[in-house]
Amino acid sequence: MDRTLKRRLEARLGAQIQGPIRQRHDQTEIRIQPGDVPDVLRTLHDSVDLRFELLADLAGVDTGREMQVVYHLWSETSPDWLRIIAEPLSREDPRCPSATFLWTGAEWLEREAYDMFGIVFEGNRDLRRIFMPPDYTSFPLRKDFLLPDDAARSPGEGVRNVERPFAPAVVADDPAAGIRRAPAS
Amino acid sequence: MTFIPGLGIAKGMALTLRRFFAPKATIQYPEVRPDIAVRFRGRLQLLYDEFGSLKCETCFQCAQACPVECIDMGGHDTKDRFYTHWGPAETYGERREESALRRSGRPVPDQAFVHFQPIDLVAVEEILEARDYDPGKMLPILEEVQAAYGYLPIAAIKHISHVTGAPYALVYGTATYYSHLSFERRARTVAVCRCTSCLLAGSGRIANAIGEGLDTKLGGGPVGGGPVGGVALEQLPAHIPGAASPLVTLDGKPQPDVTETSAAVWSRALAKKTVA
Amino acid sequence: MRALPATFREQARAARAYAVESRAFALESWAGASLTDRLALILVPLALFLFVGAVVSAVVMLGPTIDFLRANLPLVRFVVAVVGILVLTIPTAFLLIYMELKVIARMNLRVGPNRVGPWGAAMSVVHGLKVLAKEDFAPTGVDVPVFTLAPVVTFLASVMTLLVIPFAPGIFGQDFNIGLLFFFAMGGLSVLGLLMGGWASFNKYSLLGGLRSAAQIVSYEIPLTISVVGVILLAGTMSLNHIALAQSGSALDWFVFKQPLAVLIFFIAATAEANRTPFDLTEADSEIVAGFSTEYSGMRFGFFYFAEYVNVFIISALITTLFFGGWTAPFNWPWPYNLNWLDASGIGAAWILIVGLALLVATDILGAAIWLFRGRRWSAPSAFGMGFLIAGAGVTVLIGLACFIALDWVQGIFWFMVKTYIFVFVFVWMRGTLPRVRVDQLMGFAWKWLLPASLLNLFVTAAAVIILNLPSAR
Amino acid sequence: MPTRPARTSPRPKRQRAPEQHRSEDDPRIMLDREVSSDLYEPIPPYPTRTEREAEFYTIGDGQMFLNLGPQHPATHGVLRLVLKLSGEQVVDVDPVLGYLHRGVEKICENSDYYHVIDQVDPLEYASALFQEWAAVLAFEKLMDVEVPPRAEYIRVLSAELLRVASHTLFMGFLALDMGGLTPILYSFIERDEIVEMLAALTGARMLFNYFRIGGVNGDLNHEFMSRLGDWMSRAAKQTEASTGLLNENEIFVRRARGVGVMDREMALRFGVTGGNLRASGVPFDVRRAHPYSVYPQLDFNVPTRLEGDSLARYLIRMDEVRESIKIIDQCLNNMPDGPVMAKLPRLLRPHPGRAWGAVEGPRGMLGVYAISDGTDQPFRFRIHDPSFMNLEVVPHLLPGNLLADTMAIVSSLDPIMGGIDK
Repeated sequence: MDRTLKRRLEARLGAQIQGPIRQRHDQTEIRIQPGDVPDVLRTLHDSVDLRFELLADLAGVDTGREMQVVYHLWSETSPDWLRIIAEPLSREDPRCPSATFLWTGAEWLEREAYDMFGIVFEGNRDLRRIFMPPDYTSFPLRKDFLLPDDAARSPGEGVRNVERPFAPAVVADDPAAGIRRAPAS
Repeated sequence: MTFIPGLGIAKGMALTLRRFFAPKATIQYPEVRPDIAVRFRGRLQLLYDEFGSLKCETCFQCAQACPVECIDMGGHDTKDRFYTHWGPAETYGERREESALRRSGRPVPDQAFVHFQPIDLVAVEEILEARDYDPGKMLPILEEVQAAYGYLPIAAIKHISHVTGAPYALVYGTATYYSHLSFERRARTVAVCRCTSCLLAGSGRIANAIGEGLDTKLGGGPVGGGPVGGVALEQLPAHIPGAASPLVTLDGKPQPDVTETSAAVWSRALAKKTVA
Repeated sequence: MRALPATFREQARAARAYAVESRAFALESWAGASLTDRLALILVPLALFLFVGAVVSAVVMLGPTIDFLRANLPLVRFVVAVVGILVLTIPTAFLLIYMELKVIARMNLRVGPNRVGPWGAAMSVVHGLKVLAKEDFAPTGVDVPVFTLAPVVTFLASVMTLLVIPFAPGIFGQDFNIGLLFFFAMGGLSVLGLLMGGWASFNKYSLLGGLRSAAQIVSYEIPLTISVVGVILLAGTMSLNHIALAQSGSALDWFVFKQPLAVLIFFIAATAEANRTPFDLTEADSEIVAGFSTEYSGMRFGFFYFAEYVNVFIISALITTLFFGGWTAPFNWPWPYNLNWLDASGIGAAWILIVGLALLVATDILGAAIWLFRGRRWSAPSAFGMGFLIAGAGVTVLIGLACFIALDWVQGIFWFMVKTYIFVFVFVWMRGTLPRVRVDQLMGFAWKWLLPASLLNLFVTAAAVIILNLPSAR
Repeated sequence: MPTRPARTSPRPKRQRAPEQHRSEDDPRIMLDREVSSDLYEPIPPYPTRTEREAEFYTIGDGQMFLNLGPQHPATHGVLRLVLKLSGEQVVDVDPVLGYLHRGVEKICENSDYYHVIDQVDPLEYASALFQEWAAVLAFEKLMDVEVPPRAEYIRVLSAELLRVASHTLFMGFLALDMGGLTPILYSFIERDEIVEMLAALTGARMLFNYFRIGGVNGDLNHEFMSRLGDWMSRAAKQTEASTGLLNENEIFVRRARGVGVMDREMALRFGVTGGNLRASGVPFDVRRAHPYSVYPQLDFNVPTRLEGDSLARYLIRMDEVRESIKIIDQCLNNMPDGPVMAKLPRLLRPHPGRAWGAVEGPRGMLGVYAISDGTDQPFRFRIHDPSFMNLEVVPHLLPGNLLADTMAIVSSLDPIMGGIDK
């Protein structure tokens, strides 16, 4: 846990940070509005006392309520990984500014996030599916995407928890009822 | 990178020429077996105990734990009672063509229970309906099924696991864990009371007659056996209060007016019915 | 459920019935015949026909035929040479393929083919049979006539170059006085085949491969040719046979010592000419899948394959002939001298009797010895069989040795093959060791280094010839 | 009872299969006249989706498309590179991924924490332990597990062994893509020793499933230690001998030097990690930047180079092999005693939270971002694979180079398709 990093972050972008700065193990976590992504990333990358030069990872997350885009950054100025969670993105039409203006490498990461979650990154000039075939329609890593049971009608059915058929725990008429949700935190 | 052109190449050539005469790394497989590490998990093998019988009890624990479903077992269980099977459809032969059909999108004949004595599953369905297919209530479900059929048909267990989504291993384990659940029909017991009043009423002769009929004797084990079960002739520990003498019970139910002759006929009929 | 006969006995009876039935079948219908029956039905009449025909023609045509052949010997010689060379290529290719498999395997610390035949020696033969058995297939969209002709052109180009190579004194296809020129002309022809194959295959990889080979071979022709001119100056002739003769004597008379630079240039350029590693850009499998032969399969591919290995042999043979004395022995050899007592004309047919008797006697002695001393474990027939084998081998070796001493062409072939296969081994060795160069590096090397070096070599040689006033200058 | 039915009817006449190709009615077959006419399938066969794609697939004159892969002798795994060539020169590249996509992340989100470990194994199939390590590390952060030191040392030991194996394999494949037949065999021989050794330790040759949350699956055993000692006695010498084929070979050096140059800024901009980043002069090594195991207690240095070309990437990995051998030696010297597994409940239900665990794999930083929702299955399991980023640079490195250099560059970046396609 790097206290100085926390202080520096508060000093630099206190305005954009939503909620408290969480620190655990060797990770520092801030939450920002999707709209602020370009400014925040630019600040983190350019300002001399932060210099987060390496985009370690860019991940989409579907919490069941809304979408998130999670950035992990590395800087030689701090022993911590910096995690930036851009939320909330609506599950109907998730849109987020692209990070390619800073890290060209984010292009494929954003393509993957788009392929898996349908998150549209504005400013990414090559935002197409990367793993799934071009005529594929749905977004596999969303929480309302349920795995088909390949071994249907066999005694093995339902044995592999991967293939456990989806049974709505609550009333069936609410389509979103069965979606696994992350606890709000 | 050296300054003399071609020196590096020459060195490389020298190396290959040296290796040309070096001992070879190839293992001539069928003749020479590579020494495989003791811990190597690569081969699945069934262990035998010192009496040369399989240690595997078909408990399915390994198959259930295997993440990639590579373990599959079929055949008869350790007591050679019935055909058991577990694993994804693709992994065992008699389902392969079915799964191929399924992949090709054609209608698939449901042969799920072809290996077991087919039973009428209506009762099971009703029981499960009542318990709304809840794998949590497995024990009561099994008990009711046993009550309905008199024993637990393996097909019923398959069906339960199939529709509740509970692992077959779990259902099977539950069924084998509790002693009052059994996979065979219980042997029927004929009990003869030997209390004084009954002996006076001639239960001794009746017992002998029944013994002849079932060709066993008092306290002898069940006759016949096998899946159909047999008949055991026992001595009733105590006279059931209020029952008429001589008292003869079949599975605990007192039989009305038994005489020596009728007992002989009745027992012969009973033996024929159960054993055959 | 299949309806199975109930008992084994029934099955056996049914099987026997079926066997009898099918045997009866073979005699009346072709479909029911077993393979052996069919072979017999085909071969026996054929053999009969051929035999009768041969006897009749021998009786009738023998005299005129001999007269005719005697009348025009050069023609006969040419035909024999062509046939011989065409027949020679196949085992040569097989041998080289097996050699490559085995040598590279050993350099990779592998064992290589060792299942088919002794030490896997039949491997390449099996390969050849497999290739023969494959479907003769032309993919959709290819230019079929060109596609079909390309392998033939390549193969023939490389085979025809064999015509001028002197294997031994008197053992060569034709002794042109422009032999070397003919060689380069024919060698240059092979690129045409590669180009045709690459272009006709309707495949971009093939196209790239074909064009690469064209560029490469065309640009390596030049240093290759120029580097040889020095040898021509020294030998004063372009007939390979005479070039070999010019180097007769001891190993010090070989041109390798008079033309060291030329040897180097020629070797490199020849490697590129034969598309061998490190210049095998035309079938660079990690870049363009198999180059010009990507779309080829079956015997068409086989022809390309054969041509490649025959090329290796030819290049090695040429290096041997030009720079390493060809079929001449590496040191002053007292032989051949005429062994009168071996001369067949001297003792006539007795000679054959002697050999046969020697064989018999040796067999008996050896067989008896084996049977006695190896104990009862060997039955008499097997012991004597073994004895026959050993004796036969011994006699063969003796005859071979006698021939080697007595006949100069046997010597010649021996030395020629030894030298040639040393170079073949070097080629294989390089393939086992070196990575592949890039296209631009290849071209740059050819034009920037090899060409000036070969020109330099030419000028120096010419100057030396003039100044030292060597015989070939007059 | 295996009984063959005796044939009672005469043998049926052999039916000749109907002629398949060149048939008018078979829709699968393209006839010659169709080929010669303008019936070519458009490239790509679907409307272009982005401006970049449209720009790539509009072809200038003198240019042609070339499909390198998915089945090609030199593509590692099933990678498909659509090359736009003019002559032999590469104008533009469009990598097409997804032939190996298995949805491992989804599978992991649907399987419990124990099973995740063996689901992630086949991602980095050339060095599976590192992927396991990343997952295990994230989970341990998630549920605050204290790993016993002996387990940590065993992890480092086995992982560094595997790093050596992976780098040796890399060397062989680089040489193979440049046309050398022999080094790949030497690499495989050496790798096989290591892998057999690890089989003695972990029980598997490739997909180990050895690391556990809170430790490792089994303690060191005698067979492993004897094999390891046998190998260590000649490891360095053997490596030198094998690299002797390439390091000084003019042809190899000339082909690798100055090819696919990636400078510091470019490398950082593309998020390239591992040896490729260090070859461009950035000393980023997770083992030093974010010490995650007993690495702080080990003495090794992070080799860096400034050229950033294929040769530098190759030499960096050869240096790393030496460093790894040093690390293995230290691990053997100060291997502590004690248990190899922490005490853990049979059913893992970590508290809701998020954790990011990253390890330094042979190809760079392997990261795992795990979210727990309090159940026995990770709510979100994000796998960050270095090969993915390494491959992303390829379209920017290739243009201007020759077709022959394509494979040299790609394999010098050392991508593993199993990790890329997840």
